[in-house]
Parts: sequence; C-alpha cells; structure tokens
Amino acid sequence: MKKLLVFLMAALMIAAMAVAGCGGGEKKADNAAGGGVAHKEKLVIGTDADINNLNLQKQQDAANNVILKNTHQTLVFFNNGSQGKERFVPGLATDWKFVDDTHIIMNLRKDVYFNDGKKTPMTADDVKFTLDMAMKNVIKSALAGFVKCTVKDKHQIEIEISSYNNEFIQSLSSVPLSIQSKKAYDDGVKEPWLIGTGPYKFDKWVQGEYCRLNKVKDYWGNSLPATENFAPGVSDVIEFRPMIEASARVMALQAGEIDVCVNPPISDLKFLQDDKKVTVYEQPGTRLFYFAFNVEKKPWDNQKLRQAVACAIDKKSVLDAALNGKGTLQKTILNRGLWGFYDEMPGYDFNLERAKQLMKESGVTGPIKTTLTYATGAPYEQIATVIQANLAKIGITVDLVPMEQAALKAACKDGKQNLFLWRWNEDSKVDFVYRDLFYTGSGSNYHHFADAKADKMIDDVATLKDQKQRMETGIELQKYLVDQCPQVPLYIANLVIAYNKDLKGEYFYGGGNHDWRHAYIAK
Amino acid sequence: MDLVLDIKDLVVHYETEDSDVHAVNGIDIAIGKKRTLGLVGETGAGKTTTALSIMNLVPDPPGVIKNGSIMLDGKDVLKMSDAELEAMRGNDVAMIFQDPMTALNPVMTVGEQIAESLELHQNLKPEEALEKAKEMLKLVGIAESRAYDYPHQFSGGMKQRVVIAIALACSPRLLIADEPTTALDVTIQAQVLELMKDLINNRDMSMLMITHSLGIVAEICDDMAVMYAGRIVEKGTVDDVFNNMRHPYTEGLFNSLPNLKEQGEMLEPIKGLMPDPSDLPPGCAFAPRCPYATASCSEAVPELKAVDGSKTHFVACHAYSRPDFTLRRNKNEQ
Amino acid sequence: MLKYVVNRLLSLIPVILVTSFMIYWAMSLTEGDPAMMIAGDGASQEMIEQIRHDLGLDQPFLLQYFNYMKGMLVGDMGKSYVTNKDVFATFFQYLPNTLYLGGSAVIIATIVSIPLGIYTAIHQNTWKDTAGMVFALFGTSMPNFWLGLMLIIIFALHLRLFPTGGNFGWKSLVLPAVTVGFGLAALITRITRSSMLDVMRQDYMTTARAKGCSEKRVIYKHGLKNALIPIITAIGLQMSLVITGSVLAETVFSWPGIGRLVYESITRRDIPMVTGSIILCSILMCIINLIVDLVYAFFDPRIKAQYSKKG
Amino acid sequence: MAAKKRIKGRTMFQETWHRLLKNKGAVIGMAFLALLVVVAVISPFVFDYETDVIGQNLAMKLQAPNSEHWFGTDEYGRDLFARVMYGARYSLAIGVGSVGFGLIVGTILGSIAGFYGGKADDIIMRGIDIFYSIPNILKAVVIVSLLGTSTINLIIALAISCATNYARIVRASVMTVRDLEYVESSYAMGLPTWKIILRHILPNCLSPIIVQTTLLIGTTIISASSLSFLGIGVPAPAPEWGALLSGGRAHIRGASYICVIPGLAIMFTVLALNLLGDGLRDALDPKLKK
Repeated sequence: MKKLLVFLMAALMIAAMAVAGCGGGEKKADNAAGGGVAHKEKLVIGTDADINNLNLQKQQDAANNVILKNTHQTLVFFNNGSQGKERFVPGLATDWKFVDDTHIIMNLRKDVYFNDGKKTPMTADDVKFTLDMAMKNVIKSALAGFVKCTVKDKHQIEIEISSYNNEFIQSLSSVPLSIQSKKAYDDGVKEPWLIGTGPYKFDKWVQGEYCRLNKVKDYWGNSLPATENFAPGVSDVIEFRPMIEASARVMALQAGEIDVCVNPPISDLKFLQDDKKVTVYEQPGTRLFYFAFNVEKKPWDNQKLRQAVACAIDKKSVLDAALNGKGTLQKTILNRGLWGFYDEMPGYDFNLERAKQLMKESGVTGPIKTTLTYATGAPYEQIATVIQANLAKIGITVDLVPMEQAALKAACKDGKQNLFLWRWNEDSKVDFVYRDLFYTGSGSNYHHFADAKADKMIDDVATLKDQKQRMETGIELQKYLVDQCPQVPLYIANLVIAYNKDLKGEYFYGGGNHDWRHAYIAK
Repeated sequence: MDLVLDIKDLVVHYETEDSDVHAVNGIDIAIGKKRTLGLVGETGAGKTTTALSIMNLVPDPPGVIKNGSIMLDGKDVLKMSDAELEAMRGNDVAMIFQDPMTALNPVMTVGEQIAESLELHQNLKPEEALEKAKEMLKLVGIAESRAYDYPHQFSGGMKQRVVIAIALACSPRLLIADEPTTALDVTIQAQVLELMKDLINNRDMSMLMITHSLGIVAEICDDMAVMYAGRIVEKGTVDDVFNNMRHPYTEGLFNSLPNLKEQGEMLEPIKGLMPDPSDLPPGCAFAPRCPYATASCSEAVPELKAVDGSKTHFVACHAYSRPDFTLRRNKNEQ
Repeated sequence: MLKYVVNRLLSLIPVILVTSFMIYWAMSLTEGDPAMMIAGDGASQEMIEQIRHDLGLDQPFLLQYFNYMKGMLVGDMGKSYVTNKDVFATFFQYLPNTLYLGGSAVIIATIVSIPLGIYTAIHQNTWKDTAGMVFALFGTSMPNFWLGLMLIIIFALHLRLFPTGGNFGWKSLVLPAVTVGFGLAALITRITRSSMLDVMRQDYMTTARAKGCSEKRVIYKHGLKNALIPIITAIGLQMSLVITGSVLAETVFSWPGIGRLVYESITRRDIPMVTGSIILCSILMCIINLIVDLVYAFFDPRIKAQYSKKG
Repeated sequence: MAAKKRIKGRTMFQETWHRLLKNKGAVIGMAFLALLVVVAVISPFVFDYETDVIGQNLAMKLQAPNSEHWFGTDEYGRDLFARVMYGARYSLAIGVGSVGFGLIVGTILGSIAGFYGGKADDIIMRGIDIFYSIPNILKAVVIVSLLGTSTINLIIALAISCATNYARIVRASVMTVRDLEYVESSYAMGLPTWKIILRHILPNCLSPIIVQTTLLIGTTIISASSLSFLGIGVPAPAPEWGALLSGGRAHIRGASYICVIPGLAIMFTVLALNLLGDGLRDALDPKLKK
C-alpha cells in the first residue's frame, strides 16, 4: 500500500510540474507608451489556420502573410479599396515608370530603416537582394517575368522584365516579396528574414500556440500621421493564436480570451450577434467557390453536357446550405472586385427544362454515373451534398469522394478526377486567375482546359497596352470561358469576421489578408 | 472441565439463486483446554465450513450461518462485532490452511506476513514484530535470514511451516488445522505433523484437527468426531471410537483403510457416493449407503445418543434402537 | 536488471528501422505531393518540379529512404518541409505539452478508476456494481470531441471557470485533461474490477482475514497490491495511446500536442516531420512500456526474479 | 473426443447464458442491442433512402424536434429520425465489419505466434508492435488515400487496429493452453496442427475473444466518428452516426439536438456493448463457476 501511495504521489508530482510548466503564457509586454489614444496594451487575434513558416519567400500561406504584413513592407502597397479607385499605391517605392516595354525605373523612400536595432537604412541594394533571392525561392511564381534588377543609385532601381505585362507592378505588392535586409544575411544573423521595416517586430513564435509581435519603439515612420499608410502601430502587442476548431474559436471570443475571431462559422453567428460585447462585420468577399469539370474525362469533354449540368445546379440552395446565404451568386469565372470583372451575361440560371434540353443537344444518352471530388469539411461537403441532389434530377448519379486537400490537389493535377469542387481567391491580379486556372498546361489548371483561343486572349489581357481594347478582350474572354463552361461559378463568399466591439483601426480585405498594423482595442 | 470451544447446533447453508447447499446441519462440538479434537470425514462433509464458521469467515454471499452458537471462552463468535472479530482472529483463534501454495501472499516477504498479525494484536512496532517473526521462523525450523524472502522462494513444506508460524505467532488458545498436510508429500507430512505436535504440547493450546486420515487422528488427537453430510454421526475420545466404534459409517471408514495386521484381507470401500448436500435424503443421510439400513432409517434424522451410558462417546444411528444390533467389525472381534 | 534494461533498449533498433521504413513507404504511397503543398496555389509546373528536386523527391524512393537514414545515423532527423525547422527540435517543443496532457489525463483516470474498480468488485453483481460501471463507461462511450465541446460550452463559455483552449497555465490543462481522462477511465476501471475479483478469490485473502486484518486492510494491503500488475499494464497502455491518440481533444482545445503535430504534418505531407515524430513516438512508447515493466518488478518479487534471471 | 467436446461446449454455453441473464447490466445491454439490430434491419423498409434519408428539403431545415420530425431536421431539412435510424445500419456495419475482419486476421496471426513461439512469434509480435506504434489516424489516412474514401476502406482501416488487439490476446491465451495435457494428447492422436489449434486451443481462448469483441465494436464505432471529425470518415450523405455527429457540431450551440441525438445514439450503443461485454466477462469467467 505504501509503495502504491509513493507511486501515486510521484504521478501527482509529475502532474504538478506539468501544471507549473504550462505557466507563463500570459506574459505582459513592457508598457511602451503607445499612440495617443487610450487602448488595451494587447490585441489577440484567433486565426483559423496554424502559422507554419515565417521565412517570407519560402511560404505562401495567408496565415503567415497576415502576420508578416505587420513586420515587413512591400515596394507597392495594395489597398483594400477604401482609398479610392487606384488600388496599387506607393509603398516603400515612392513612384515608378516604364522607360520602355521591359524596363521599369523605381524610386525608393529615403527615410526607411530596418528594425535590427542598428537602424540600418533600407537601400536599393536590399531591394535588389530581395528580388534576386525571390527567384531562387518558392515565391518565384509570384514574380513571373522578372529578369533582373539593377541598382541605379542608393534609392533608385531599374527592373527588367521579359516582356511587357500590365500587372507586373502589382506583383511587387505581394507580402512574400517584402523587402528584407541584405546586411542581416551578410552578417549571418540567425533567421535574418525576421528583420523587416514594419511597425512591429517579432517577439516570440511558439509553433501551434501563438505568434507574438511587439510594437517597434524606434520605428522609422513614428513621425508619420495616423492617416498615413505607414503610420506607426497602436497596440503594444499583437498576438496571433491559431484556434483550428471554429466553434471553440467563437466561444473564445465570447469568453473574452481573444479580441478577433477570424471566419466564425455561419451557424454560430446568431450567438455573436446577440452578444453585446461583440461586433459581427460583413462585406462582399473575393473568394470564388466553383464546381468544375475535368474536361479531358469523358463525358465531360462535351460542352453542351457541361452547360446542362451548369443549368441543373441550384446555386441559390448551394449558397444557403454552404453559407446560409452569406455570399453573392455570380455568372462569370472571375473573382469579384478584380479589374474588368464583368457579370452582365446570361450565364446558367437554375433551370431544369433548359438543362434537359441541353442534355438532349449534347447527344449523350443513357444514365451517367460519375464522381465528385472535393476537399473534406465545410463548406465543400455542404456544396457537394446539394449538387449531388441536384444532378440526380437530370439523371446523373454522383458519388461523393471527399479527399484531404493534399490528395485532392495531386489527384486534380494528374487529372484523375471527374467533377470537382475548388475555390480561387485572388484580389489583385486578373492574370493569376486567367493564367493559373485556364491557360493550357498551367500547374493549377485542374480543368485540364486547353484552348488556343482562350490562351491568346489571356496573353492579350496581360500585355495589351491599350486599356480600352484590353478591357474588351477581358470581357470577351470571360464570356468565352463561361460559354466553354469548364467550371460553374457558384458564389463569392462574404467576408465575415467577429471582434470585440471596441476594436478600432481595423483594415479588412475581402480576400481575408487583413491588415492589423493599426488595430487596437480602445479603452 | 472448562471448554475453549463449544459449538451448539450450528447450521450453515450456501444459498445461490439456483441451489441451497446444506453444508452444516446442526452440529455440536466441544474442545477442552489443551485437548485436540480430530474432525474426520470425506471431502465435502462440511469440515472446512465448520472451521471457517468458528472464525466467522464463511464467505458471505453465498454462505449463511442459519442457526447455532459458537462459544469461544464463553463468548459467542456469531454475535461479535467486526472489531471484536478482528481482535479474536489470529489472536485467540488461528488457522492453518490446507494448501500452503496459495495461502501465502506472493507479494509480501514471509517476515512481513508473520509480523503482520503480531503488529495487529500485540501492537508492536514493525521492527520488533519482524524480530519476533524471525524467532517464529526459527521455531518452525527456518533460518531467520529467510524472513526477507518471498513465498515463491520456498518449497511446499517450508511454506506450510511459514503458515504454521503465522498461525502460532500470537500463540492463540485454539488452533484450527484444516488438513494441514494433504497438499504435501508423505515424507514432508510426517515432519510437519511432528512439528505441530511439539508446538502444541509446549503451549497451553487446544486444536481442532480437520482431516480425512484416521492415521493422523490416532497420531495427535485426544478426541474425535466423525462427520458425514454436515452432521456428526459419532464422537468420543479417540480410544472410544477406535476400539469401540458404533456408527456404520465409521466402520466403513476403517474398513477402507489397508489393514496392516492381517495381510491379504480385501479392502471394503464404502459403496456409493456422499449425497448431494443441496438435496439430502430424508432421515439418516448415510442410509442409502448403509449396509444395515432399514426402512425406518429414512424416516427421521437420528440424534446423537450416548453409547451405553458413556460420558464421552456418542453415536447417531437408528440401528441401536434394536438392542441386539452390533457392527460386523465388532462381531468379528468377539 | 540493468542488463535487462539494456537488452530492451537494444531491441528498439530493429523497431526503429522497420517503423521508419514503413512510415516513409506509406507516406510515399499516399496520394499527395509535398512539393505542391509547399508551392501553394497557382504555382507553375516547373516551380513544383524544382521544389521536388530541391527536396530530393525526384529520386527513387529507396534512395530517399537511404539518405534519410544516413542522416538518422548522425542523429539528424532532417528539417520539416513546411516550417524548415529541425524535426527533432520541433518534436521536443511539442512533447512536454503532450506529456502534461497525457500524464494528467491518466492520473485523473486512475484516481477515478481504481477506487471505482474496487468498489464495483466488492459489490459484484449488485446494482452498485452496474451503476459504477455505467459511470465509468460514460466518458468512453462518447466521442472525445463531443465531450470536449460540451465541456467548453459549460465550463468555459457559461461558467467561465476555465479557458476554452490554448496552453496558458494549469487552468487551460483542466478541460482537455478531463476530456481525455474520462475517455480512459472505463478500461482502467474494468481492469481493476476484474483483477480485484480474481484476487479476492485467493486463499491468502482468507489467511489475511484469519490473521485478524480489518476488511479494509485485507482489500488494500493484501488485495490491491496483488491486483496491481494488470492495472499498471492498462495504465501504461493508455499512456502510450494518449501520446498520439488525443488529436481530437488537442484540436478542440487548441492544445499544442504531438497528436496535432503529427496530424497536421500528415495533411501537409511533411514526410520528415511525420516520420521523425512517429519514430520518436514509438521510442517513447517503448520507454513507457519499459518503465511499466520495471514498475512490475517493483510491485511483484516474482517478476523481479524473472528479470534478474533474464540477465 | 470432438463430439464430447461439442456437447460440453453447448452445456457451457447454456450455463454462460444462464449466468448472463442474472446480470442486470448485461440484460439491459442485450435488449438495447437487439432493438438496434431490429432497427437496422427494418429501417430500409420503413424509410426510403433516396427521399427520406438523403432527400433534401431546405424549406424544412433546422427544425427542432417536433411531432412531425421526432428528432428534428438537419441543415438540409432532412429528417434526423430517419437518418439516425438508418445510420444504425452504417455504424453497426462498420463496428461489426471491422471487428470481424480484425478478428480473423488477428486470430490467425496471434495463434501462429503463440503456438509456434520462437522466431515466428518474434517477427509477428514485433510487427504488431510497430503497427501499434503507428497512430491510427495515420493508418487511416494512408489507407483511405491509397484506396479512396468509402465505407469499405474505412472498415479496412479500422480493422487493422482491431487485428493488432486480437493478435495480442489470442497469442497470450494460446500460450497458456498450448502446453496443457489435453493438447499434447491430441498430438498423440496425430491430429494436424491447424486442427489442434482450431478445435482444441482456440475454443479455450474464446472468453477473452468474445469479451474483447463486444468492447472493440464500441471502440471502433467511436473511432469511426473521430475519423469523420477529421474528414476521413464515411463520405456524405451517408447517415453514419459519426458523420452525423461531426457534421452537426457546427450547430452544437444553435441546434444542439443535431449533435446531441447521434451522440446519444453512439453513447448508448457503446454503453450497451460494454455492459454486455462486462456481463460476458463475468459469465464466462471459469473461476466464478461453483
């Protein structure tokens, strides 16, 4: 018996140590005098995905970029539309111009320095260094067309691109291409990529637990007025916490453990709306969910049949089932809000008669049995279930094949799927929609859609200088693709986000890559 | 003479949903100071149950002590509180079990196990108790050093010695030995018996020796009681029963022993089997197997009657209502 | 004894070899391309190819495995494809959390189960017995995440007693530990019960009673100690299961444990991370089993004797 | 000999049954399971899969339990009662299927390991250990992504974990009876090894196997639901309980019944199985026989 007691005691000790060990999460950052306004010293954001890599050029995840936006800055700033029509405005670069089709001269801000404690100024060398490094990294694809970057003087660079492209400048606004410090790399600093020019700098990242940012006291832009894009931050600490389980995330917000709940599940919204301490914000999004065909697979190589299916899908109920109606239906394949978005076309409304008619025209006879592949979990499962029911009505039996995303992507790339569900989220470059999804042989053209006419138009949209002509081509292209119908656009999901009602200075993007630099909880 | 143990009309049943086993059906036993009673009978006659009831250890459920009194130095065991029982067990009455292999706790050193009862009853400190335990070991002929060994390191005979040591640790006034030697090889049996005899003799201790071997009874008992199907069929001094047996069953037992005096004589095993204790025949339970049985035997349960006026010798048999009746064996002797 | 331990540890080596091979093989078999996961949406074919090349994924499987094991020999478990962090370091960042959760869960389970098991054993085949078992089975009978969410709603949202999740102080450990612990209670209770039942039939229990031990003493000193071996086995088993087995609880409570780590790595096809963690897990399990065995020896002299015989 | 054994077996069966009936818990468990089986069998006759079970009616969605929809409706307006009833088929199929499959494989491996011992034992048991050390999730993910998501593949995935379980038990109990006289005697009678194992050894390992089976079915049903939680369970719209449960967790606060009812269904089933298992354990326990 004694021995047993000893045994249990030991066990309890371990537990005790464990408990003690977990302590120290709630560290208080030193009270640096923040901006003029009274505010809670810490802003906690509950994210829906785990932060996995902070080395800018070696990753692509929004989860990381949302954080890196606070610590690093880009040459070109992509605003969320609240600042007028021109979305791409000067960032670290003050201005730029094409000297000819393939050469761009860019001038840089002269007052910028890195948060490396030594106030190392940001110069043309750093820019060149950053862009060259990008060509060796994952992010290369974002910088398509880049040839080389030459340093003109301390604060001026010249970028050479392979051929004229309307959207090259836009590329420079993507977070992974934020300017990094050449010196940090040369000096062999540990994790040099963490050093940026932003108003916040990294305090601690504990994988799977949190990533904490501290406000930079000697931030180069401290003198800038709060209205300026590069104005200093307010909250002394911003903490990002991955909380994968959505309903738990919502409850954390209501319990006051976090100040912001990203992507609250629609089904929980009513609780949040009833909660006096919480604001639920909603705006049109940019993330397009669509139903698509592998046009190489019989019988989906048949355009009329594809159109028939398109008419058979009750997009309204899809949206209801998936998001409880919190989204916008659309006919075109382009993400809403992108340049040249054009939706005034007949498209394919839910119409069984027409569907059956088109079925006849397609000449496909006999019952069709096929599979619908999609990524596991919401909202795809909801969408799939509705579509399965819809297609049954025109005699198409669909087996649902949910897959992990990794498996899904591989399967779709190799063209193993028949029908599939996918989403595309692009808010800055149309080329990243047209080219990636529809250009012959593109890595993410899961439709395996190959059409010379489309390819031509895609190239034109990218390169035509005459903006009027370019616009027409763009519209033409969208009509053409909708008619070809390699995919059936379902809906654009609204951006829904819930937060502490005292949240100020928030800066949301329909795409979800929000900007927390100036956000704080007012007291 | 004053009695250490006096059992009166003890009735014990084992009651399960599907059967009601009448293990002990109203027995009277008494053991005097410094005397040894041998309780003889076939397996299943209710000997062990009797022993357990003396310590009030009949497993309940299913065992139920229906009736009777068990006087231990004038105190009724069946009326004792738990505390009293615990104080009594191992201190006033101790028990030696049939199978030494399973009677010892495998995860305690023999030292601890002997010391335990000392700690409990003579409230000694552990170390003192252990010292005494070692003495006990020496007493039963085991080296003190082995006090720290575990049962699995002992042989059967040694284990039984340990069990004896445990039983005698607090030198109880009554020792119950439940077939202490059946599980051992013959050679060891002799040693253990010797040991027990000595230990009893130099202590002021009475003993209830449960056995099915008449040899052992002759060896160490003063009195004996023959038990059959939960009843005492004959009891008396060893001398009474051995030389002047009265009950047909007793005769049967003796006949089934190899008789060393007269070579070549055939053994006469008792015919048939003991009745199922869950449905005993009416009247004398032995009747179905009894060579002398008459119709009347199955009518009423015979009571223990003194054998022609003896103070010590009693028998329960209807046959003796017939004055001319004697057992064959006794005839032969005349 | 020492020799025994050493032998046991040596026997790990083949296990590690085979495990690592199987995991590596399994991962290479499963659909899904790490390169694609890294390259992200809209990556060009050549980009993906380049990544595959950089990671050596274009090499034949056996060669990949061979290279991996070469690293292992010098104690290098490689870097995660996703985080570029050292696998070993990452694992040990997560390990403590898992041990806290697993440890406290098992302790909770034990504290509930052993008395309950004894209680039900003593009252075998009575309504108390049934009631006790039903109680013990409760936790096991409901899916982990369900129980977890229920607990969050009650204790975190409404009563505000504990945080909904995360890893901030002991309070945040309570709910997940209870969730997991209740899941384990049933088995330990059942084992305790049956093993107590076995023991209570033993003669030495009667011996103890005959000595004048109180019923309590008989049960705890003589009974429990003999019944302990299977109970410890069960506890050890549970402990090793909890290490990788509490993904759900970890997800629901955003508890940064090994289970989550492994699962996320699987979904991202992070081969080095998956292989590495599972190898380390199986080592951990073997160690736990070893400890269990040593605890046996500590409680049962006969087993101790065996070990020393074994060498 | 064999004949004699069979009779003995039968009487033993009767005895066990008799003892089982005395165990309240076990009886309740059996009653519930019997009910469940009935439900599973008749539900396809009562409900039409296409219309009642997966047929959507978004107008009726998320209705709390009422006289028309006893269990309410889910987010597609499907009657939860129909789905839960029908779901019994899936959950039982998964439970029984994978356990049965695991039983066969595990028993074969276990008896080989236990009977021959030595090398065979080492190899098999090491293998088992290794399989054991691989998290079930990973096993499931691998198998599902190798064979694709389907009920059958799910069963296979779960069966593997069961198999390791059985292998261990069977091995253990085979080893205990392997060297008993009657086995050796049957050697003497010149029976082929497999017959000896089948006829004389396995029957004596029966009770642990039976008990384990009842318990494992429960565990498997739970694991299935866990896999649904991770999105690799039975694909929609099949109303497998685990799928219902994890599907409903989005509504755990709003329309909790969507989540609670399947949860209870699983809970009671597992509870019943466990009670039965414990009952069997006691009933089969030879030491309890008088």
